[in-house]
Amino acid sequence: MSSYDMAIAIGGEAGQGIATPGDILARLFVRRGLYFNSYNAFQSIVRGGHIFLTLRTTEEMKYSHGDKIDLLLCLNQDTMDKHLHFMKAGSKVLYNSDKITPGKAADGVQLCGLPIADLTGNARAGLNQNTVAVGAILYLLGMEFQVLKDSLTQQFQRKGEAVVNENIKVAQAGFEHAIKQFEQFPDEIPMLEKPRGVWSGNDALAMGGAVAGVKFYAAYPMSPSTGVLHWFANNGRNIGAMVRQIEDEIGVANIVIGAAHTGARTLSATSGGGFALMTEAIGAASMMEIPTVYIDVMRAGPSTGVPTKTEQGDLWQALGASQGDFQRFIVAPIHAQDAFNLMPEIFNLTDRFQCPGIVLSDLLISEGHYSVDPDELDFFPAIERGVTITEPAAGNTGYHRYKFTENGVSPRAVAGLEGYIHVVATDEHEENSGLISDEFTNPHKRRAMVEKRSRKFENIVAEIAPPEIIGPADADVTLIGWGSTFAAMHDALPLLADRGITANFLSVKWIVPLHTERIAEVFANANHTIIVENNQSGQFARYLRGETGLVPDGHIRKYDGEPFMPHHIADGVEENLKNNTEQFIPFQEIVV
Amino acid sequence: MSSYDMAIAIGGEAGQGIATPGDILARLFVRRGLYFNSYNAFQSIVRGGHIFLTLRTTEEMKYSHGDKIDLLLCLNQDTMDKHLHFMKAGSKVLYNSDKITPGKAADGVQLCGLPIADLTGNARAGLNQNTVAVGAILYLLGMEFQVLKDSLTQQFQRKGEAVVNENIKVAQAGFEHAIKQFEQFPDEIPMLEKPRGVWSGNDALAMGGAVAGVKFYAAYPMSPSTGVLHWFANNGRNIGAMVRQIEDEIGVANIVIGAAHTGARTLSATSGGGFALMTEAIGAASMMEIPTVYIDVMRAGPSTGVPTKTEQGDLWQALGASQGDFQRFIVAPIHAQDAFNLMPEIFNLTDRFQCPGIVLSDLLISEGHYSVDPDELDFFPAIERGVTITEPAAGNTGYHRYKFTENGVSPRAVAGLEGYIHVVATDEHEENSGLISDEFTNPHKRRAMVEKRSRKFENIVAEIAPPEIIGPADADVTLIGWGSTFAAMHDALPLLADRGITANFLSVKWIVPLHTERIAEVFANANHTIIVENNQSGQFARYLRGETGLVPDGHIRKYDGEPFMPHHIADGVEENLKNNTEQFIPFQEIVV
Amino acid sequence: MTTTIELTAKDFKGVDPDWCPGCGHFGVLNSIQRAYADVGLQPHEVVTVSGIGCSSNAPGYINTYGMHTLHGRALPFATGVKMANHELTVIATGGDGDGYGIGAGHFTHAARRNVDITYVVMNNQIYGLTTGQMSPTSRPGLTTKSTPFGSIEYPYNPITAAIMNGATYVARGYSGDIRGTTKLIADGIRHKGFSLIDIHSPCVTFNMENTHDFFKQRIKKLDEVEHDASDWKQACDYAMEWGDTIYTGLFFEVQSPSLSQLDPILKEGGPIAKRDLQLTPEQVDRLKSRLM
Amino acid sequence: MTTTIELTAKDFKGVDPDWCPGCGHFGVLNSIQRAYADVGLQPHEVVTVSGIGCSSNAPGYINTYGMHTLHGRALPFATGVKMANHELTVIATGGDGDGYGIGAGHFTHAARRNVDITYVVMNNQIYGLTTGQMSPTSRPGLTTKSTPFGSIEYPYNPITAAIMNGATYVARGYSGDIRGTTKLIADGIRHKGFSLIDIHSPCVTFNMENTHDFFKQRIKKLDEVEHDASDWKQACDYAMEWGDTIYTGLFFEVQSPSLSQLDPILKEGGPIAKRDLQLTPEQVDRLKSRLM
Ligand SMILES: Cc1ncc(C[n+]2csc(CCOP(=O)(O)OP(=O)(O)O)c2C)c(N)n1
Ligand SMILES: Cc1ncc(C[n+]2csc(CCOP(=O)(O)OP(=O)(O)O)c2C)c(N)n1
Ligand code: SF4
Ligand code: SF4
Ligand SMILES: [Mg+2]
Ligand SMILES: [Mg+2]
Repeated sequence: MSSYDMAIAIGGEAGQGIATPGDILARLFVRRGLYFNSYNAFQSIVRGGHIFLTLRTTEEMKYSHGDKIDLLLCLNQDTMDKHLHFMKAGSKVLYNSDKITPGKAADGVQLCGLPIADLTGNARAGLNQNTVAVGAILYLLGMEFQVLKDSLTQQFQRKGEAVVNENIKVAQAGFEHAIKQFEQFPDEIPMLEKPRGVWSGNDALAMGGAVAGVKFYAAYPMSPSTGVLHWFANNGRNIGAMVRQIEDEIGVANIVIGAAHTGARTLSATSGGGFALMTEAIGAASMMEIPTVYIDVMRAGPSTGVPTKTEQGDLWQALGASQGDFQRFIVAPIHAQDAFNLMPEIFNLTDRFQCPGIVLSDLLISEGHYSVDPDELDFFPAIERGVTITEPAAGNTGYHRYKFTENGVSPRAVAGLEGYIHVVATDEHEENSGLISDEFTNPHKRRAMVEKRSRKFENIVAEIAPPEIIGPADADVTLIGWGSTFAAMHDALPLLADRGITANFLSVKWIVPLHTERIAEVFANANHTIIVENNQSGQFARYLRGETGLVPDGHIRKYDGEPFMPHHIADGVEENLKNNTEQFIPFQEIVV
Repeated sequence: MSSYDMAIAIGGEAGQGIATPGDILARLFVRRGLYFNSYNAFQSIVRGGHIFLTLRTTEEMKYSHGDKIDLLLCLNQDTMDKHLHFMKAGSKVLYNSDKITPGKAADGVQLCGLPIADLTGNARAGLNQNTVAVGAILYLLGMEFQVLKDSLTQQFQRKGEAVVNENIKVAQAGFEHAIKQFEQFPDEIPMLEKPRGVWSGNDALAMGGAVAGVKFYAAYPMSPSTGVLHWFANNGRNIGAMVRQIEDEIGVANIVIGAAHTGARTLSATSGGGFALMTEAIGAASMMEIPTVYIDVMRAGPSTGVPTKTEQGDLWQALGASQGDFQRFIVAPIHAQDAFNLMPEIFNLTDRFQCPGIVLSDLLISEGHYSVDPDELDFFPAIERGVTITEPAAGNTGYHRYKFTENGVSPRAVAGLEGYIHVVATDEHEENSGLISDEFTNPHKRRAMVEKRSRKFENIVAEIAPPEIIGPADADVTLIGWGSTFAAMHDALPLLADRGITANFLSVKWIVPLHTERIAEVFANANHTIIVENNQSGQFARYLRGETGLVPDGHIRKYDGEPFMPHHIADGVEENLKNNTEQFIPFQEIVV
Repeated sequence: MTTTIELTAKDFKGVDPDWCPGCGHFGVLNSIQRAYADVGLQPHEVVTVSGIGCSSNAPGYINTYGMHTLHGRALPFATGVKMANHELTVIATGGDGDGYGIGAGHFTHAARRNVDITYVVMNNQIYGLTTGQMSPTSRPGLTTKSTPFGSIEYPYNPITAAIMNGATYVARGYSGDIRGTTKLIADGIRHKGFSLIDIHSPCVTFNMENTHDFFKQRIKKLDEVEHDASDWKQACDYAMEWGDTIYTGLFFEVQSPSLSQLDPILKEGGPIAKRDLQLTPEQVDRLKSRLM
Repeated sequence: MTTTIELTAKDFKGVDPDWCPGCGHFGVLNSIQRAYADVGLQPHEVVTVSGIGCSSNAPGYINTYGMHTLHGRALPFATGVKMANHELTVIATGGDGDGYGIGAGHFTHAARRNVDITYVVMNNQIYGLTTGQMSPTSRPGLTTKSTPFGSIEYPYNPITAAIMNGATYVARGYSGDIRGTTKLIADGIRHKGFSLIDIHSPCVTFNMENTHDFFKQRIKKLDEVEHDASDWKQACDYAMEWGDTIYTGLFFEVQSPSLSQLDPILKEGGPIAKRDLQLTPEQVDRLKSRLM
């Protein structure tokens, strides 16, 4: 039958320590070599509120947190009340039976009450309920207790033996209670050969930057991008990189250009509001022809919006960042590992074509956690710096920073080298950096310099790989998305197949340059096209039409702050094929 | 024959007092009731450099500075050397023959040397050469000396009788020298009944704001928008408006929202770089649903670019201003009087639909000077504030700021009223302003609030007049432009007619909302379509295609910092019709 | 129209805060509400303006007009409100990151212009809402998520900076001292001109150094020492002390005309916001004559 | 590789300035070039960074590496250069609008962090390049294009602000005094840490009050009075004086570690900018092990 696929949800409030059981379970899964991903639904509040963490572990690679919950752990009454209705036959619900009253469950749902006080001898019951529950879950999943014991030992060893023992004791109580009272899941949890690790999308972005050679990271904290700052703060010393928290995003956006001008590879990350403040600098980097990379981890907007919720709402902001026409790359990674891979690629491109790069991640990718096999990662990617000059020269080299060349790329000397003294300027300039805006504004020189810069991007699309269609050829439906919707589209294919609809999909990651020919080809070969995106106005659909004239047969959009679940897409496809609706907005069933 | 059309160019360097003869001539023309416009080509430097001021006066309304120069006044050798080649048969060139050596002129060009030292008795010859020249020009144009006498008296009366007399004396010397030595232009300069006034595009924007009720103007200086600040600084006291220069554009963009929240109509203006810094606030205004208007006077970019040169390069910046999907108007006035008219219109719209408005002017419109008939201006336009509440109410009104309504517009109470206490928030919120981002992030409430706001713009296109096509129906060619290209397109029609090509044109001013149906109709009825715009990447063409799928048969673009002259467009049309080129970039003949 | 009943702090309560239990900001909120009552304000006459941060959530928790705006921008928004309707009482609330980090430029210039705003900063020496990074007031060595090995930056002193920037009322409070803080805020509201009340308001979740205990052990009131609040040098001396003793109280006060008192446009005609939008025929005639 | 010949100011000349004849900035430019020579710098070892403004055009006029960046952002750019390659000498140049107006936040924080940059501000108390509007240092009453009836704002005092923000070398010059200004700049370059040299540099076109004559009549050197540059109070007293006497010279200097001295990442491995981009196998192993 189908391969192993288990989703566990943990609900409670901020401060109830949801992360710990989540982390323990994640580690247990990936050590078995299983795939893993998690999505955390939470609020912009430090304590209280409602948190709902979904952990999914699978035998085959899955990218989304899926459509079902097999096991729900309720850390408070609220979780029980809000989510019990979502549980289907064959699923199980764990809860502290001392404090939480179960509601009416659907047929076939096993309600697993844990008498925490009894099981723990009342010792700090509140804090320990999570550990008891993890013990019980372990049994339900069919794992041996030993692995949990090891894991708890590792987790708590810093706090001393007493704490370790205490935790093992209560976990064991949970495990044994489960043996006695609950039924295991029928599917055996696989044990694969090779263990995996865990990272978040922000870790992937940061580590991708690190292997690309980032030696200067600057940021101002902003959710959901702050994980990148934290990664660099923790790992900067290991990789020999400077990490600076700056007074605001304007400072950040400009300091990375200054640092890059000396030859360092530099990076920063922010979210939409901070990115808005950075735009002026992005235009400046392009005009001065200094490469650096800006990450915008999108969250639900507009304005402050919903800081802890996801959206793909900043595409047009990235396209419209700063005044005038200028060169910059824009890429939207489609999942965490893709984010890691794209970082060296965009750094090489920005170095070779001497302009800034923008990476559009989103909360879904960045704050999600995923299994990862380090052996699949290239930690020593090729470093291509194009015509960057980093060695001094003796005497007068007659160097002109903005020399006219056939492909528009002028050799770039970094600051501080003997023999290459020059000025970089945000005013329009001549080959020798003389200002065209001053004294004599020569329209012919101005035009020539605009054209020099624009030549850099004339054949730029050849520099990137075209997007690949995934799924069967000649499908009933072709889905087109960009960035993070990859996950839900990928996982929707089998659902659609179950419903008798063959589907394939295209996930576009490079926004600029856009592989218009490949996309047009895909449209031409498709029987029915639907654009899927996580925003209200169809930002990608409008951009794509502007660049290609292509209009899909339907749209599936979501803008309630939550990401797509695969069945949202399957439902939308069905509705659209039935011609019920040109634009489908799925209903979000899980409300936190 | 054709009606009166005279173009005078004055060239020299900054600090040589080019403005004064320009102003005197402008006043003389408009007092005769003639139409007038001027374009000043200059550099980002306070003294020195090269300035080239073109003044055009016509009997029929013309919008551009035209294609020819009838009279060239050279204030230095540089002007002579650079521009003599541009002069055609029948034209005249004036210069100080003591200092300037004329070059080789084309046949039929009259070289009119002024022996300034002789004529002025050497008295402060340098300073007076301009006045001598104006005297001579007066004769050449066929005007009586008396009008110049009056004008000089008015101009210099603050400086005392001696200065007045001195100026009159040297002007008269110039006039009389011309009588003796030079030939008058054959066309008689008309004298119409009703005198006109003069304003700049920035004056028009500012005055449009003033009649719309702007009582709070804030800005940070930035060329070419600073004229709006200067207008308000000079006129604020008259109209009872506060004017504040703020520490930066971020402060400006936010202070106007704060002031608007009390019920005032508020305005600010900047250029591209400053606008980049304002974008975060624009998203905030839309989220809080507070109306205010931001003017971006575009200049040649990217980045600092060419501060004294024109371009239509910020369209995508305006479209992409700030993160997320939100409501805002974007309008690009097509000429100065249009700018004046649009200000009350956009203020009414932003009040009625409770969101910010963006006005995209450019250096060409804003810094150009134009004749104006005050009687054609509506100084008492209708003020429509929609459901703005400005009167207090007793007791508990149960007021909710973001109440769900059918059209998405919720009654807006301004701050300080009894009975309507509420919070405005940039976080996503409920009807009662409670934060959806906090404590409970309810996706259904979030979605409902996004949809409430978006409903405001569902039928918004009905609120604006569709763009009108100008010129003969069923023309060979239909030009499509936006904003300031109106002038050159308008004035290119007769040139094209002379070349045997019938043309009409559509100038789009409303960018958001865009009148897609009308534009599609125009394309459908056109024999051949060409989009004309003053930027490199075809910002409007790309946007239009995205919104409508429409692709023109050709493009005419210019991005050398100088505006289109009508013949640039005529040439482009010809080339395009001959199928020589899909995209035509005119050569800029006048180089300053 | 305006009914003037004596109000109490309760009348200024908005929705319940969702701060962490024990957060210092509760005390500040309480003090603000009391100060409003003590000064005798009516809720609709007050606009409470904030940026973004835990501290900046305050406007929602207060029953006055509120603007919950952008991170770092409370002062420009507040200045706009005040200038357009100078009859309103305008309070800006925020955090140390909001006000002294990203907002440092606005803080400098609002103080310099002596805008009549009362600025209440809940200084917890950390970025709370973003879950604990270094702030401009973090002390050297503080370990935070962005400085896991300890901060290496010299901290910003808001008191001395405010004095030098031109603020005309400069005080420091401690959120645990509600009575003292209430008085400082109330006097700040009464003061004409820019007043800063910087309040040490511990973040119990992310700043493990500058805790309630830390301050309780160190706080000393300026009332208890001899201090002349018109003497900026003495004020700076006391403000710079950061060891066993940390002073709270009014450091500096001076009277000089505020921006709304200085701008001639406000001398007559009432608040900008209430003026007729349509120009008068006389105004239009003057505009027209300038064109000709 | 590096050839060390004694250079003179001439060796630091770039293209000719296009400032108005008589502009104060000529004197400052001259002083900067002399200071570079006096300190014994080689052109390629120096990066001169500016924002936008008449004053900010300086990098083009100087024969060193130059960055002519964005209005108000000279200090973030300069900080980036310095941090990424701390072997370079980094000078930021700019105007009063650039540095104290739009740039006030960066100025505050660069000073606080004691970044080893020499910041030369050509203070003409006006916005020159935009043809004459009020600046943060404009004195009350100054008529400008944006204040045709006279400014009503209190001016910013960069000297006292810099001292309070944490700058460790704070001086004022007058552009007419090239010898004095050269020394102040040269000493500022030699100083380790953030140094401000605020230089009164008259705009002869738009500021008709603060002219060369104005300063010539009033300038008095701190050398001529008894002043202890380690005494911030005295420094502030002298800096606040603005009447018949205006002081120039070194107001304040103190030694404390600069940001590049404090950041452990620079303790070994040389400048960030020169490090290998590719990680070492050991570094990668540590990263990998963190994943597992
Ligand atoms: C432009 C922008 N940058 C960053 C953020 C993220 N952000 C929200 S609150 C905050 C800091 C809050 O610190 P503080 O002002 O000290 O308030 P506290 O939470 O400590 O009370 C930051 C950086 C944002 N909302 N907007
Ligand atoms: C973001 C931005 N805002 C405004 C401007 C316009 N601008 C250019 S220079 C300048 C002021 C220059 O004044 P200052 O820094 O004092 O230098 P000065 O010209 O007086 O030497 C301004 C406002 C700009 N270039 N960028
Ligand atoms: S995180 Fe800190 S500042 Fe924020 S509410 Fe909790 S204790 Fe208060
Ligand atoms: S405008 Fe003023 S600051 Fe600018 S160059 Fe001229 S004199 Fe100097
Ligand atoms: Mg804080
Ligand atoms: Mg200046």
